[in-house]
Amino acid sequence: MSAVTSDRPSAGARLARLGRTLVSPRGAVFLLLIVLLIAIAVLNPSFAEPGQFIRFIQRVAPVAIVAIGQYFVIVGGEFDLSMGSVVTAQVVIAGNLIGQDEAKSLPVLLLMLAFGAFIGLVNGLIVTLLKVPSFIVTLGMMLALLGGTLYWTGGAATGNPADGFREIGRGGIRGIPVIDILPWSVVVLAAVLAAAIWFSKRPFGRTIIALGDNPTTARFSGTRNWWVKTSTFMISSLSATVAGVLLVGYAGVHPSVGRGYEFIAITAVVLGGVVLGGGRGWVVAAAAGAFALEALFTVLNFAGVPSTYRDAVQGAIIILAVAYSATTFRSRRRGRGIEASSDAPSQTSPDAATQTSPDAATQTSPAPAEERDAEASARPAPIPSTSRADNETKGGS
Amino acid sequence: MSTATPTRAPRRSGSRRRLDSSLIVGIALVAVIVIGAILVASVGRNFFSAGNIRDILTGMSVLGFVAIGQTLVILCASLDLSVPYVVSLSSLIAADLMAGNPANIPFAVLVVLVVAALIGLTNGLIVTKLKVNGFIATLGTGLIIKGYLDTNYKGTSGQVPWEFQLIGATGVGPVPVSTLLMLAVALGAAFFLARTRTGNHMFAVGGNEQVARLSGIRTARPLIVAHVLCSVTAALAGLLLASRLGVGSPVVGTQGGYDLLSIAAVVLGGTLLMGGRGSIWGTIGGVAIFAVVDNVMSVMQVNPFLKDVVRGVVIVAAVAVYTSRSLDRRRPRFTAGAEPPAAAEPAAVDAPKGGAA
Amino acid sequence: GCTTDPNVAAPTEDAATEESVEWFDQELFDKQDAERDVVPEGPEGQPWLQHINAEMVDTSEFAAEGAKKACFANASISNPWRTTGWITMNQQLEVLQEAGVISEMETRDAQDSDDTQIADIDYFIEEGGCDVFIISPNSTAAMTPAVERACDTGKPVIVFDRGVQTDCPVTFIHPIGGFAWGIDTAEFLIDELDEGDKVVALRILPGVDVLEQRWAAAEKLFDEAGIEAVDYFTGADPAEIKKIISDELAKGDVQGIWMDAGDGAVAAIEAFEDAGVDYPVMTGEDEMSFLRKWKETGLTGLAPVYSNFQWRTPLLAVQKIFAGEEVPSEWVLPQSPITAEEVDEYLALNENMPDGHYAKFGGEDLPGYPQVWEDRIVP
Amino acid sequence: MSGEAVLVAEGLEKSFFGVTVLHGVGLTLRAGEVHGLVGENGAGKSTFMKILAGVYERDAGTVTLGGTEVEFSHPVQAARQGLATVFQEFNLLPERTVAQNVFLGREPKRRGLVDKKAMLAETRALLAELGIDSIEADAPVRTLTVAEQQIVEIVKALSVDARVIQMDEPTAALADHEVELLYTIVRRLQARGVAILYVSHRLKEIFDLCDTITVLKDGALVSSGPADELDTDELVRRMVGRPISAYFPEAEAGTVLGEPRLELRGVGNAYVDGVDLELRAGEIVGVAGLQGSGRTELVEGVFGIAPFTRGEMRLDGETVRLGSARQAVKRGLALITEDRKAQGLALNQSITDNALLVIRSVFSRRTRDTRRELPGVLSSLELASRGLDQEVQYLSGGNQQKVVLAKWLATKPRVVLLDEPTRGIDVGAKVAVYTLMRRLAKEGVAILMISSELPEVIGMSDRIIVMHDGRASAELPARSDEATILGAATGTLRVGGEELR
Ligand SMILES: Nc1ncnc2c1ncn2[C@@H]1O[C@H](COP(=O)(O)OP(=O)(O)OP(=O)(O)O)[C@@H](O)[C@H]1O
Ligand SMILES: Nc1ncnc2c1ncn2[C@@H]1O[C@H](COP(=O)(O)OP(=O)(O)OP(=O)(O)O)[C@@H](O)[C@H]1O
Ligand SMILES: [Mg+2]
Ligand SMILES: [Mg+2]
Repeated sequence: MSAVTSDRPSAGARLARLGRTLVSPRGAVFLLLIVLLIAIAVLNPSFAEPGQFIRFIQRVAPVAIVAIGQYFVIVGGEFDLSMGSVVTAQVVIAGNLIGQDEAKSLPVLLLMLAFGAFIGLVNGLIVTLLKVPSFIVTLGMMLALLGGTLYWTGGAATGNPADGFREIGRGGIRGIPVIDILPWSVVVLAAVLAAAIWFSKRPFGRTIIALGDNPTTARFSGTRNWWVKTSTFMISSLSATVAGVLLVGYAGVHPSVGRGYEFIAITAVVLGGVVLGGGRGWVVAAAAGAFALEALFTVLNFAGVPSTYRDAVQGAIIILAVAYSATTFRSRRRGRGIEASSDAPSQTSPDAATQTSPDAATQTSPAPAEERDAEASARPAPIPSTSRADNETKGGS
Repeated sequence: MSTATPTRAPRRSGSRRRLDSSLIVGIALVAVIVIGAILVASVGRNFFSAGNIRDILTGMSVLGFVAIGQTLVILCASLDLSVPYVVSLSSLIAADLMAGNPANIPFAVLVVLVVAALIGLTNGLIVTKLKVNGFIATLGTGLIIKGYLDTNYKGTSGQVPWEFQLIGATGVGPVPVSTLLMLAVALGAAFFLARTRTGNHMFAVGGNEQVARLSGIRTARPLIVAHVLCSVTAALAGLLLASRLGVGSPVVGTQGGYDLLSIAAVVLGGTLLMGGRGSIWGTIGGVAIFAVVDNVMSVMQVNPFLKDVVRGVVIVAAVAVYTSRSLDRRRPRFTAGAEPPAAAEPAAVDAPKGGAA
Repeated sequence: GCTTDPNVAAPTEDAATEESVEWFDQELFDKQDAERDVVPEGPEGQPWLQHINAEMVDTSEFAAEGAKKACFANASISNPWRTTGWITMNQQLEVLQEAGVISEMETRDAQDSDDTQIADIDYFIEEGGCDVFIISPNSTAAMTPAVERACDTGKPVIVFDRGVQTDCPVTFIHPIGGFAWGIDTAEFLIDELDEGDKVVALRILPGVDVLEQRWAAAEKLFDEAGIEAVDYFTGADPAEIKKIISDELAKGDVQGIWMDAGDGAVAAIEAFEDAGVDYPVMTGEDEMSFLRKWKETGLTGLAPVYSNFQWRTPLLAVQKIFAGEEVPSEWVLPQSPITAEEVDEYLALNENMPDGHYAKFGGEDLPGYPQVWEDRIVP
Repeated sequence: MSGEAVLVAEGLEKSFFGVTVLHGVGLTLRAGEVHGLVGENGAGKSTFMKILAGVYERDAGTVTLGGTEVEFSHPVQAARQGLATVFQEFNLLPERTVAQNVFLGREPKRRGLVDKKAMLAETRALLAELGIDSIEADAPVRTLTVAEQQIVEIVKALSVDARVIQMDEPTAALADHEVELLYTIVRRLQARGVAILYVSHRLKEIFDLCDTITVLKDGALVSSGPADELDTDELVRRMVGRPISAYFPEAEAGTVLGEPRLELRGVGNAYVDGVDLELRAGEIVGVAGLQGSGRTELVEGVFGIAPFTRGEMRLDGETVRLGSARQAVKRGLALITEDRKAQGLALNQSITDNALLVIRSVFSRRTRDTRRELPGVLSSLELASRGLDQEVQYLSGGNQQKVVLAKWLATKPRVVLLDEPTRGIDVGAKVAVYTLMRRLAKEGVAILMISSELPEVIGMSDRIIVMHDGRASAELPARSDEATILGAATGTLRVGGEELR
């Protein structure tokens, strides 16, 4: 933590605060995004032109929307690995059912939304009622849905849907001054993001985070955990559906559209500082994570990095970014813990591996050592819904 | 009164234990085999013929290796998504170094294992020291290896000498040597878990890190060792594949989908995805279930697209069976309508005044 | 006791060590270059029975009466080209079953996995009761030992599409090949473009020989002609393709598009539309989506063909083999691109076919035409 | 009667975050002695033990063990030198066997391998030595009862062959006959010359077992001397040291008993059975009982978390069946759970988010209004925080409890179930909670309060229900004395009180 003191002039202090936010785990993704965007603009100045930039946003829109959906699942403490398959299925449904008949656009769109919601419902109910880990449920769904889609279509696209339908992902409002065209995708993304921000501030949205943080507390507080959690899966499947609508316009129908989106989305969400295991995260940062990831691909492209190297660079950056926020989180929390007391007790030796931290002794009971636990829970949650599952079932309902 | 200590306790705990994971997996496996055998018979084939058994066992070997390592990592409440790339890389290093010359076999195997161990060490250090969630850490290292493979290899490469190919092609009766090797490694891993301290501590670290730490365990170590061993077993899978293919292949790991399938097999084998409970033999059972299901579907000539649907359903359904029966940890005191426990003997209430014995 | 599989033979020569590092192979390049201009032998109008520069082998040793059981080890049906072929193959099978040539065909699908396919072949050898093996290898080198084991059973073995590094199969059926594709497409683009123009090559994935050879040939020719070519792997994902092209267009002009398979060609074209720039000169494939878009946009294009009708040939070869007729030991099928003049014809012929259908699928005379292909009924 | 001094602690000091919880406490432990350490909740007993065991670092003072001065940095280190501790909380891995837990972290090795046989044999020997035949050494701990788990904790401590064993409320979770078993264990250890430091809130145990008694109060040493110099009254006087009435506020003027709000008629589920209860508006009913007696389960049953399967439950005279907490909340019930961190709070969320949790998930339409009222409610509870967006994990225990209370007050409940509402919070906060309870009662809220602290039950309740082994064993009037309550709680007193004394 750098030596920013509070007795600076106010402008400096404000700048410092912005700087601190950017280097904090919560803001790190924005810093990363800014750096990457600058890098792109340096490598290819035309990118900075509004017209080009809006195209970039258009392209990121589906990924960002998927990441927004995944955000709700992850912040609620679960995983959704089936999103990619949902995208594929929706793309194929659009192609097959709409065909060249524009009049079918609306009914099929409604059908797609219903189908998306249904998949989410199935995922959610199996996770909540049968208590199967979401990793497994959605992995099974991923296999089954993709297989089913391919079976249905005989392994190939029947054809692209009518142009009117594809306009959503492909077209835009033309003749806008500076940017020339405002793609519908960008509008949809803005709407989805706005809705997501609004929703996550709503009581229901806040409940999702609380549930992800501690499902037992949520249940004891009268939350319908099964429904809240299920709804996160429905949100993610619906967002995959929206992404599918955009992609079928942007790219057209193909069984490989959407493949791998689940991992991209999870990566984006984690880059956005959202903690796997739930309870912590900001939806805007998750969307920013998607932008950062796409910007990263673009940088690698403009920098002429051979396409085969890109995965490697991507892997390294993901690890570093997450390690950065994981370690700053720790040091920040440590700082706070000491801050909290005017007269900090001399800590036991910092070698945590051999030493017991005081909280270790009190963790199973509500003994008085509350403050110390801050550090204990700063350990990254192992994997989704670990320790929590126990709490969840303890009540024995 | 000490005589009042319930004698029913041991019986109860005994019967509870008997229902536990490995056994359930075993029952599921037997059920799958029975159903499979009937289905296979319905198309006029013999499920238990030597060729079919060999097919199933061969199908188990490679995934088995990977899943053994994955079990260790999951026991520690981490994950390894980099295994497919380690598998591919190992097959390539092996085939390239052997270059068709049997004299190179020991050296090649050694290099493969060392490289894999280093990858595992990296994974383990990233997870424990950089505090990156295992999911992301291994996704990242997997991508890095993938980048290396795509850049440096164009298609299959190297040549595995005939002597080494024998490992993949020899059998004892219907049992392929590769399966025996896999089972030997499973035995080794089970032994490791049961009989070494690090193995024992894996359960502790995955089960409750705080308790582990309070008991004086260096919690990073078991986790790192698990990652190393996981990469090493993935490398063994790569060696086996090199032996079967006769060449190294940069895509053989991804072709097998070993990352997600191994995780699914581990969970199918009754190991908790959140760590702390599980067994190698359960995992082998999970792998066997997959192999049998795949075999039956192949014999039945199920449409390949539908195969994935069946796999997906089997994974979820099987895990649902396990989880639904291990939820309530709290023991009921009263069963509906049962006799209430007799109130304790009204012992003489002496005035709260007494001395030491 | 120990049962070393007698079929695993020590390799006679271990030359193949460094073979895969570079895909370009001058000899093969020259051979395929020449084959492009050869007029194929065989029945007129039935390209799936035609062959180029064939060296016929005697199969009288296999001549036998009665319906035979065929065992088919398929690599996968995981892309539209393979599914189309698989549908055609099954319709061909129906014909031969009716004719009493084949009793049944047992199929195992390896789902793109070498390891699975090896196990599939071994299963057939031991349990299949097969009279003939048909193998569409998932990869060349890795499948060689397994194919050799199949040969060692003494039953006829037919390999198609991708080859293996052994000549033990009775016949190896394939269209001319990747280098021919590369030459056809590159020559077309070089003709249409000027020196210094830029071609973006959209490739599906690395490491598949059929695809790698296409690019190896094209890259060499572009190089010689002074055409600037950059290549990308797209995973056949149209969204990826669109991103790549938009980035390329953001960097500068692109005059040509080269594809190693037709999947996603439409997305590539649309990227130009979206950017509001002129259509490129373009090579795709005979996939209907590309032909339709080509026609619709009127761009300058060529649809190279990796003859899908080759999926019929193995079954017809079975018929010939059991009849004791000669077959080519290497059965090179014709492979000629669809040119601008022919587009309309193929569009008309395949009018109701889905986008993922291949124009030169060659199943017009089979039962079920056109319904089965239109509905894509995958067995 | 006692041997040489094995452990001498002198002048131990400890403060947490500026609050001194131990002021120069010392005591001497002799071989073969059972040394009772008593004091009120929060007096510093556990802290004292943890310092000896090396869990906490001391601020000042010295400890000599067997003549040499020691300062441990880890309980394992202490154990190796012969000082073992049975902590107040379980430190067991439920999925592992008894033997594996007993030897966790120091598994016996033979030729580099864990010697399973030796581990099992030694565990069995330890169990046999203690005369325990109900626990199998190779049974997973998960399958054991709480009492058996407690025994495993003790065995774990014994397995190091300690000269000194500290036990922090080892009987807290034990039923009567199991306590008897513990007595046997303690006496055997004593006979072997082991020195035992024994903490318990059950004074009978202290007098039954201990040779010496040390009393702590507010972190300071009150007295330390032979047990036979004390009797119960004197001990309690030393522990409490002040009149209890000053501690518990009187009912507010104008509090009236209203109609029955909550009535239970022979309700039961898997954990409790045949409980009858009537709770009126404006009334505070205390629920006493030993740990594991089913008090928590009773309120969880009322609250729909572990729904009753038998009997009848009425709210405001209307028969209801509550199948989830949500239904309970909608009916005007509130449950302040005993385990704040696991069940009451979302630790990573802000004070506001926690306080609004119930409103948001059940009465979402009232969110806006509630949010406006929130600062007022929190300040009336005297919440000390650095702002309402502070994450609750950084709050002190008492303040966390206030957030939990605020969360439930926001729902304007009609029946409030309080499960150990003052557990682990300091005196000031306790009084705030008591005052709040009185205020609620005056407003006509019906209150059911579970507490393990008898003074609290006695000081606050209008009526006292005592639970024993899943049943309500007695209903006692206000101001019943501790002995009566304990008698009912330990099952030595039947309903009606006929067997008392
Ligand atoms: N880790 C800690 N951080 C801050 N305060 C603490 C910590 N541990 C204990 N305290 C405080 O120290 C005081 C003594 O606590 P301690 O646990 O020793 O009490 P106790 O006598 O064991 O009580 P009980 O009978 O409830 O177990 C309490 O006021 C408690 O709030
Ligand atoms: N029959 C039983 N067998 C084993 N464990 C039980 C049984 N009944 C309850 N328990 C366990 O005992 C512990 C305390 O039980 P419960 O919550 O019912 O008691 P309580 O009276 O509320 O005590 P406290 O709140 O003081 O712990 C819990 O961990 C519970 O799971
Ligand atoms: Mg205590
Ligand atoms: Mg309780």
